[in-house]
Formats: sequence, structure tokens, C-alpha cells
Amino acid sequence: MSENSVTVMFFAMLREQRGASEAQVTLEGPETVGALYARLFPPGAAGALPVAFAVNHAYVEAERLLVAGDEVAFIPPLGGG
Amino acid sequence: MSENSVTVMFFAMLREQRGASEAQVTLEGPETVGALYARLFPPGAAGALPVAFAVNHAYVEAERLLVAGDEVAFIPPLGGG
Amino acid sequence: MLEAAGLRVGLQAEPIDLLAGRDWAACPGAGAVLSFEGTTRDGPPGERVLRLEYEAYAAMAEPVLLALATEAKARWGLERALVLHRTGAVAVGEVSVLVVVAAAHRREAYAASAWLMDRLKAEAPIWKRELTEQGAAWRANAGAPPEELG
Amino acid sequence: MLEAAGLRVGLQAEPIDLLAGRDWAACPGAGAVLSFEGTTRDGPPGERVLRLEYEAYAAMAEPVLLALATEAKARWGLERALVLHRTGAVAVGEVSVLVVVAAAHRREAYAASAWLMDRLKAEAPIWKRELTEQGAAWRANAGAPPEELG
Repeated sequence: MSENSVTVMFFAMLREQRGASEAQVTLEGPETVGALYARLFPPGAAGALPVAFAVNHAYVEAERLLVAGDEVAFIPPLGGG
Repeated sequence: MSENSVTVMFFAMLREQRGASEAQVTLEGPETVGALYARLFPPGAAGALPVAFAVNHAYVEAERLLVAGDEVAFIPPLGGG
Repeated sequence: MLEAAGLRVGLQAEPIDLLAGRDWAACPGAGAVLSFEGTTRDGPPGERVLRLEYEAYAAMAEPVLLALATEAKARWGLERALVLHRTGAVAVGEVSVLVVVAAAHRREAYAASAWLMDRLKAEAPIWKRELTEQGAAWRANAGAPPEELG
Repeated sequence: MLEAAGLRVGLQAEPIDLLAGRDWAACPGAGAVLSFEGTTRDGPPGERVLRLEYEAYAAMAEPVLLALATEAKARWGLERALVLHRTGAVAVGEVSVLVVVAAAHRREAYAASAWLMDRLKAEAPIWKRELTEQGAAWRANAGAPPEELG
């Protein structure tokens, strides 16, 4: 784990696409959670989904800047209930 | 039971006032269910209550004319639930 | 107890069995099963409720409940509807009324159940006498004057 | 499972016990106990549902459910609120979610329970994969786009 990395959690269809339920990802300088998602799941690419974002178990806006050690989750459309 | 009588059912506080849960009452000529109630529980007398009326197990208006053999019920304020 | 297709209503002196009612209502087409229990609530100190006593005009109350359940089933497309009401003495904490509805989707279940309870309180010929430390009194439902009926 | 005063929420792989949840929620101050069960609905012939599979972000979902229950309790003055959600495989007819609320009066119980289900579907990080005769597919809740969150 690099000094500037975050933990990223993948669920449901995103987990299936990645073939992994979590990953350590090194931040590219100051990076927002929205930018990180676009980097990992490029817009227009197959499987890019509308998602919500969570950092450290709470919903956040796409503009939220990440810091080393954050637990990041991309939240695809929910199906609970 | 007279040829021109109805069965009257008393419930809750009306039953307690009458000291009976039902009675055979002879109709006084053409009589509505509202008139019968006013006869048995005179307005202004202690215990006269706002009631609804049922004949043969269905709610009816006070103006409903009674016929021999009807099962009449005076329905004091409800408390089910 | 009265039954019709997908409907069951009744008065009973015995305690009400939530699980039996719920199991009767659940079915493959139901995505939502909603069980409402009205329970005897205790009062504050000095007005402790000892028990309730329910009196019903059974020959009329069961048909009224069946008519309400029939209307709810048609109006909200319910799969099943069950309404059971106690008669006689009901202790604090016991269930006096159980309404279970099963529907494909939850919004219909909530709307139908709330409507059934509203109409039951306003239309079912059932009376309640409350026995507290202070004595006994007949308790009428708020918002259900008999003038609304008929 | 997370607990706070009058609140209990949790994810569980085991079947949900309605009666245990209801007994936990019932209390002397509650005149209304409302139990919502979301059940796995079968599809029409040719689209028969074999089972559902729920996946949850447990470290986030339980706090989200506790926050929702806390808000509902404060907003409607509930006595108790319980929210349990299954994870893993859930067969047709089984309960995937149980919401039990206990309140002094029924109107608060209905409003709080319906609100809790709406918010759970829109906010709890839980996903559903449906296995039918036709294959498997992730099923998103209607009206709960992730854009609404954050």
C-alpha cells in the first residue's frame, strides 16, 4: 500500500466487472471521488454506470477530495428492500 | 311477541341503562327508527346519547320506517380497534 | 369467522395469533405483507389500565368487517386481507385487533391497512370499556361520531 | 446488528423471525405495532423466480439503517423501531426485509414505517440479483437513482 492510496470497494455489477470486491488505488495528486470513478470506469466504456459515492461509510458529493487512507465506495443503483 | 313488534338490541352504555341486551317492542303505527329511539330514550333524559341506527345488521338513516320483525340496533359511539 | 376469496374476518374471545394470521395472508403474489396490531396501552401512574372489555354486535360486526375487507381488496388490488378483533376482556399488552394485508407492492399494503383501521374504528359495531385504577368507563373512538354513519 | 435506545437494526444471512422482532418492539406505551415484511415475489410463468441474492456493504449499511431508524423515532415519537435485512440467497416466499415500529397511536406507526421503507430502498447500500428461469440480473429499485444521494 502506497503512502497516498485509498481503499476502493466494489459492489454488485461493479464488483463483477472488476472481478474484485476491493482494491488499493494510488491517488493521482489531489483527486476527487468523482474523478477517481471516471479513471477506474471511463465514461462511455462498457459498464460505466450512474453511481453515488461514499467515503468512510457516508454518502458524499462527487466533488469530495480524497485523502490517503479513505475507504471509497462506488454505489451502483440500489436494490434493497 | 305482538304481530307488530320489532326486536331491539342494546349495547354498551345503552345496554347498561336498560338493564337488558334486547327487547321486543310493539311499533306505534308507522314508526321510524329515529322515533323509536326517542320513545325509548327520551331526548334530554339522563343517558340520551347521539347514536347511529342499524336495521337487520346494516346502517340506516333515522328516517327509516320499521316493519314488523325488524332487528333494530341503536349504535352508541364506537370503540373498536 | 367469515371467509371469502382471499378474505378472512372474525371476532374471537381467544388471544389473536399474529403468526397464524400472517401465514394465512402470505402468498406467492405478495411482495409486501403488512401486519397491524392494536394493543392495549397502559396509562400513566394513577391511571394504570387494568384491562379492556370489548363488546360487539357480532351478527352485524362480522358482515361489516367482511364488507370493508372486500372493498379494500378491490380498491387496492390486494392478494389477501385478514381482520380479527377480540371480544371480552383484553389485558394490557395484548392485541385487541389484527389487520394483515398482502399486496404485490408496499404502497397498496400501507394504504389499504390504514384505511381498514380507519373504517373499522368508524363502522364496526364494537364497544370498549376501560378498567383503570380510577374505575370503568366506555371509551369512544375519536373522529368516529355515529352521525357519520347511516 | 446495531442497537440504541429503542432501536435495533441489522443485516443477517439467517431467515428473519417476525415474532421475535415484534416481541422486541412491543412495549406498554405502544398502542400500535406495525410489522412490514418485504417478501420475494414470484414472477409469471416463464419468468419464475428461483431466488434472490442480496449483497450489502455491511460496514455502511448498518449505520445507514440506524441513522434512518433514529430519525424516524424522533420524527414520529416512536417507542421502538426495528429494521432487519437479509443478505445472501433468499428463496421465493421468504422475507428479505422486516420493519417493525411501535408507537402510541397508529397514524405515526403507518407514517414511520412507510418512510423507513422508502428511505431504506433509496439509501441503504444493498443490492439485489434476481435469478429466474431466464437467467440472472441485478434489479434496481424504482425511484431510487443514486443521483439522489450524496
